[in-house]
Amino acid sequence: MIKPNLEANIGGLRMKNPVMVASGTFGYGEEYGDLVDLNRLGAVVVKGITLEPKEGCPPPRIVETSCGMLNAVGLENVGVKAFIKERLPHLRGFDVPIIVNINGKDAKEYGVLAKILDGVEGISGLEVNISCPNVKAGGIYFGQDQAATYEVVTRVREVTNLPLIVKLTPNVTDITLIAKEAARAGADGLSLINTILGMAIDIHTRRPKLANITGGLSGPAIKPIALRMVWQVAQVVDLPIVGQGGIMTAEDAIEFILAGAKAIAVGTATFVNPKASIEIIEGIEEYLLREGIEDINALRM
Amino acid sequence: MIKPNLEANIGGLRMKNPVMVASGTFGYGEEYGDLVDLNRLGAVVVKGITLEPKEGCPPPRIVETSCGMLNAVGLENVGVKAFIKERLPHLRGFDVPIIVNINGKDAKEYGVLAKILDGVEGISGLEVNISCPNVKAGGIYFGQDQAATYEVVTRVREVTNLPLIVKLTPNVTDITLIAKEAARAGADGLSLINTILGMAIDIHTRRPKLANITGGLSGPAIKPIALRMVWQVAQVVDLPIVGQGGIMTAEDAIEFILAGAKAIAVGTATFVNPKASIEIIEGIEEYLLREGIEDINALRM
Amino acid sequence: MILSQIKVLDHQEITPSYHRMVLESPAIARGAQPGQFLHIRISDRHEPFLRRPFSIHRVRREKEGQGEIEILYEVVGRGTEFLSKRQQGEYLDILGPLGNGFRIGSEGRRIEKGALLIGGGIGVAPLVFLCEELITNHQLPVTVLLGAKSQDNLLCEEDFRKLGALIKIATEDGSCGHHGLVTDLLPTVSPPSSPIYTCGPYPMLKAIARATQEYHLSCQVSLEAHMACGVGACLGCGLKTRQGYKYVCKDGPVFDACEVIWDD
Amino acid sequence: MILSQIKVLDHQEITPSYHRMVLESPAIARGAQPGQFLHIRISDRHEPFLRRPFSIHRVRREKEGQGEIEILYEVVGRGTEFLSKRQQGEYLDILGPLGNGFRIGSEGRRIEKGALLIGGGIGVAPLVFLCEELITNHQLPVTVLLGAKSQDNLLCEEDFRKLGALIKIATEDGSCGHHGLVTDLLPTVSPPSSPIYTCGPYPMLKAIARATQEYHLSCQVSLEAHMACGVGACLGCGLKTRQGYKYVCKDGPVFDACEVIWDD
Ligand SMILES: Cc1cc2nc3c(=O)[nH]c(=O)nc-3n(C[C@H](O)[C@H](O)[C@H](O)COP(=O)(O)OP(=O)(O)OC[C@H]3O[C@@H](n4cnc5c(N)ncnc54)[C@H](O)[C@@H]3O)c2cc1C
Ligand SMILES: Cc1cc2nc3c(=O)[nH]c(=O)nc-3n(C[C@H](O)[C@H](O)[C@H](O)COP(=O)(O)OP(=O)(O)OC[C@H]3O[C@@H](n4cnc5c(N)ncnc54)[C@H](O)[C@@H]3O)c2cc1C
Ligand SMILES: Cc1cc2nc3c(=O)[nH]c(=O)nc-3n(C[C@H](O)[C@H](O)[C@H](O)COP(=O)(O)O)c2cc1C
Ligand SMILES: Cc1cc2nc3c(=O)[nH]c(=O)nc-3n(C[C@H](O)[C@H](O)[C@H](O)COP(=O)(O)O)c2cc1C
Ligand code: FES
Ligand code: FES
Repeated sequence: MIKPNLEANIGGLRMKNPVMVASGTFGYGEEYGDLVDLNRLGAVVVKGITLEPKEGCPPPRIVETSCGMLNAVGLENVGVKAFIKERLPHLRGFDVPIIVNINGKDAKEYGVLAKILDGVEGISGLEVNISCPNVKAGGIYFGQDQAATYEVVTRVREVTNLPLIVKLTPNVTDITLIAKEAARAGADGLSLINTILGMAIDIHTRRPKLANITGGLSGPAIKPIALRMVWQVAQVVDLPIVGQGGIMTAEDAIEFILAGAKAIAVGTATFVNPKASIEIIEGIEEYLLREGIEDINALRM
Repeated sequence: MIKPNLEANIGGLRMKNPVMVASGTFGYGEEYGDLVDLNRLGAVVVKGITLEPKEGCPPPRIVETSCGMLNAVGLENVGVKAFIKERLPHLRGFDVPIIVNINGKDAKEYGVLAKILDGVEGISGLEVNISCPNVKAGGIYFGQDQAATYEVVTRVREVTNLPLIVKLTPNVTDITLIAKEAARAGADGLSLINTILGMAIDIHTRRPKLANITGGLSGPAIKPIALRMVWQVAQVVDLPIVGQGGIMTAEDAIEFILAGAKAIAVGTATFVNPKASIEIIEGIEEYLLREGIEDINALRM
Repeated sequence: MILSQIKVLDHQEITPSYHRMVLESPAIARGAQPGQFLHIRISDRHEPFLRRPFSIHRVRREKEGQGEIEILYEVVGRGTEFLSKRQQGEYLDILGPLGNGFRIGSEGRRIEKGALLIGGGIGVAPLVFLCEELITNHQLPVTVLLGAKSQDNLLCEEDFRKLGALIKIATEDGSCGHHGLVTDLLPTVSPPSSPIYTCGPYPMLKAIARATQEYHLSCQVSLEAHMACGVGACLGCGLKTRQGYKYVCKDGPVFDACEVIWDD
Repeated sequence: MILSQIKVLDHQEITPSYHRMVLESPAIARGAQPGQFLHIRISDRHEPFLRRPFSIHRVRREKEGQGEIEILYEVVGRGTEFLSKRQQGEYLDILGPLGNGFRIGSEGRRIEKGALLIGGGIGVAPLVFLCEELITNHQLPVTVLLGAKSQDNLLCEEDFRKLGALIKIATEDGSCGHHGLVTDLLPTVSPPSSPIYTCGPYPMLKAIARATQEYHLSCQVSLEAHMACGVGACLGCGLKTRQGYKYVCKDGPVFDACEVIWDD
């Protein structure tokens, strides 16, 4: 049988396969350089970027939990200027779409960031993160409120023609309402889910295990929740979805695609198995071959 | 050293220790009869009861997930009359408070149920479940809406002086807002969290693994989320909290107490280890002894 | 119903997918009935999370105070894979015996003519215990129809033979016995009116249920369902029956074929 | 940085809490520097979930194409407990060598007078590899201060002795050597100006850092932090330094004591 077609298209962003690496779990694409051939990936989403460099949360920043982990990194990053100057050149050396995850303090700042990045060589798309649980100003607030979501996405949409993926938070009563606002404001795609707010306490010191008290839960523990939200959104919004949350294996990835995702992102799995993303690409291909499906876009529940 | 005091008081409901068994995970107290001495428990919360007998969801009703499980039992139960006639007599034989978990189709029905149960011998308290994710009418809707929460709790409060524990759903943007409404309407305590809505898909049949499509996620996977919510609510509402969600061991239970819970409920853990609740009581006592804490109510973060 | 740490006395790989495990438990051996099952905790950590149900395959209770039980299982997923790595001398956390087993001479009627056992694939597991009970304790002639994909997947032929049962075999690829489904053998059995006891894949059970209903034969099926508690507390293993939902773990796993509402 | 399935050649329990594991990896043995670490996947299932970091304790690279590495670890929780059950002949999924190790003769300056190694508890693990490097490859005299709770927790004394180091011991309960903390021994060392290399519990490292800062001594500390990726991708192991956050996994685990901003 012929090789199945794995190509995916997220609002104009074309990928050789539907497997991205998720923001914040793959650094700026250099860290796993020896182990993961970037050219094989569908896309690389870089660590969240802000306008100014950001220090992030004090340590401890991570805690292991049952089938998952909490992180409170707090969007530590070098800032957009240093990113373009120091990190992007390395990424330009690869034949893989680079998606920049942007984070603003307010809607205006999202717009400023998008404008700075628009037209910069080597950037294929923007992921508008309205869902980081570890920053106080901005961050989670936007993605929990329909109007704020609409405003942020509108601001970004006004200044760029880059494919725009809006990253939603699961910490909401009804994610479809937020998804609809993002769509109405001109998003080209949706990314879900970001981490779920969680906490852990050390019973010996009787203090929270994270300096930030709470952090974002990721990993296989959250997969059933992520899958449900992708399915819910896919029922009502007609935008391509990048499914994520606890994907460890090709089977997990296929569940998300069956739930309605057009692409998926591998996050925490990479920490446990640096080659997870590559193995997932291979596993999806094998599955399609085995099931006799010629095009991944035909895979439906 | 003297034995530490484990007694807990949830809005007038006095327990010899803070460890309950959670609704829906301990049947009507008979199923684990041979293995768990009910007299040792802090309280027994029975399976959710409705006014009329309820058939529940078609099978498959449960799926294992990473460090957890999904269930879509759909509140199957014998109805309040059969409960009082057929199930309660057995429970009266024990020296343990019995808490009845009630579920209505609308606010009025919650009131009717509470009235039927008020004054029935052998019932020590009511847990008002406004959070079941597996029933369409009623169920989750109430606990996701502030006004509906207020209305349901008010109706129940009007007709009974039994200690009233309101069980909240985690499937909300801000659980403290719902908690505050429950408090305002006269709740004596809060129970959190119920299960988180999730989903699983069989990649071979390409169908959801649950007949109901979605189900409630429970078990250690959700513990960090539950703990965070208990902590959030404890910061702003002055009602005793029954913490639950993924408690498997005494350490987990102590985390919830440190986060601000006055009591805890053991749910899914019982399926994995029928003696979990008893071992947790013993483990809490050992911890207090080791740490030199004489009264569990003095245990604070 | 006993919950205890039970020692693995022996663990044999029959083929890479089929394993036989011998467990030391006088208490369970004493009380166990054919058709009942054990609920086994696979890991002391949180993954695989839930217990796994396995039929009691055989019981040895020779001397007072001694007793062994056996399970026969197929590696089909993560839990059984993990189980297959447990070694002789290790301990397993086991809850059992659980459920209601096969009723011999149901409704007070004695079986006179003998019994017909039909096992498909790994479904033979509980039938060996049942066969022993029927032949050794009830002195009944037993006919066993064994079905499998191929000769390699044919289980327990020797065990049934040693017990003195009459055996007929069907394989889907024809590598042994009749070329076809085990249900094809039904009309070849005499007397055709023996009560039937069966366990195997759902479609097989359904086909047998349909056939026996037509001929008004007594038929007991051992069913499977995903389980959490195993004792009737979670209501997770609901089964549609003519009397409403019943629970595979508590009311079953053995049901009268005619009370089950079979899925399409 | 290599990711591979590595064979356990030997696994010894030194005491019930301390274990030594020998791993076969010519590639890692070839490239490893003292102070670097391995990031070990504990389970192929999802629990324990994250990898666990362990210092390279010793390296053997006798013949071309051969090579062994050792770790020395203490069982402190679920991950190390699970690791302690792995048996000779099994394979472990290992990422390494990771991080920046100890700098010998830092900033181009040669060490002339020798080196002072200070290990507390399990913190001796990386110091054995370092000691061997200093003595065998750099022909430097090495003094080792070893601290432990009690004689039972005293590790690697023999190893250091065989390498030819001068050893001084302190135990908190006085069961061996000086009765007190290992830091009490600092003033007894001569020459007092040797560069210091240390690993052990945080309070010990902090006390040493403070002491050496006062006397302007060169001091390198090997630090710990909870890690997810181990390669600088997650930013989870952030450490406050005078140059802003650095990462224990990528910039460390060895840092100059004077650049670290020590917690209270
Ligand atoms: C009463 C009863 C008796 C059984 N007796 C035997 C026996 O003697 N020998 C044998 O090999 N198998 C038997 N089974 C089936 C056995 O329980 C499953 O094969 C096993 O649980 C699969 O676990 P896994 O982790 O390997 O598979 P996975 O598919 O990874 O399991 C995932 C989840 O699905 C459940 N599950 C998967 N398949 C089944 C199934 N067929 N029935 C129930 N739950 C399932 C598991 O328990 C687990 O919760 C019996 C099942 C029941 C209900
Ligand atoms: C660079 C480095 C080198 C190390 N070298 C050694 C060594 O050679 N020998 C040795 O015995 N130990 C060493 N440790 C500590 C070792 O990593 C921990 O003891 C181990 O991770 C504990 O795992 P656990 O599951 O048993 O404990 P748990 O407390 O159950 O672990 C829970 C989580 O906390 C993390 N954690 C717990 N303690 C530590 C710790 N001290 N440092 C970092 N993370 C921790 C675990 O990695 C895990 O993610 C080193 C740590 C680091 C960072
Ligand atoms: C350590 C860490 C850092 C993260 N940083 C970001 C970030 O900067 N921006 C963002 O949008 N998401 C961030 N995420 C969220 C992930 O991109 C992903 O959406 C989430 O972890 C769920 O997927 P997973 O369970 O596969 O990890 C981060 C996650 C982790 C674990
Ligand atoms: C099978 C099952 C049935 C449940 N039924 C009910 C119910 O009837 N009423 C209710 O309020 N909660 C019900 N719950 C929720 C539990 O009481 C508990 O709040 C939840 O499972 C979280 O705790 P856990 O992770 O310890 O199980 C049920 C949970 C499970 C797993
Ligand atoms: S498995 Fe819980 S009721 Fe049957
Ligand atoms: S552990 Fe990920 S950056 Fe250090």
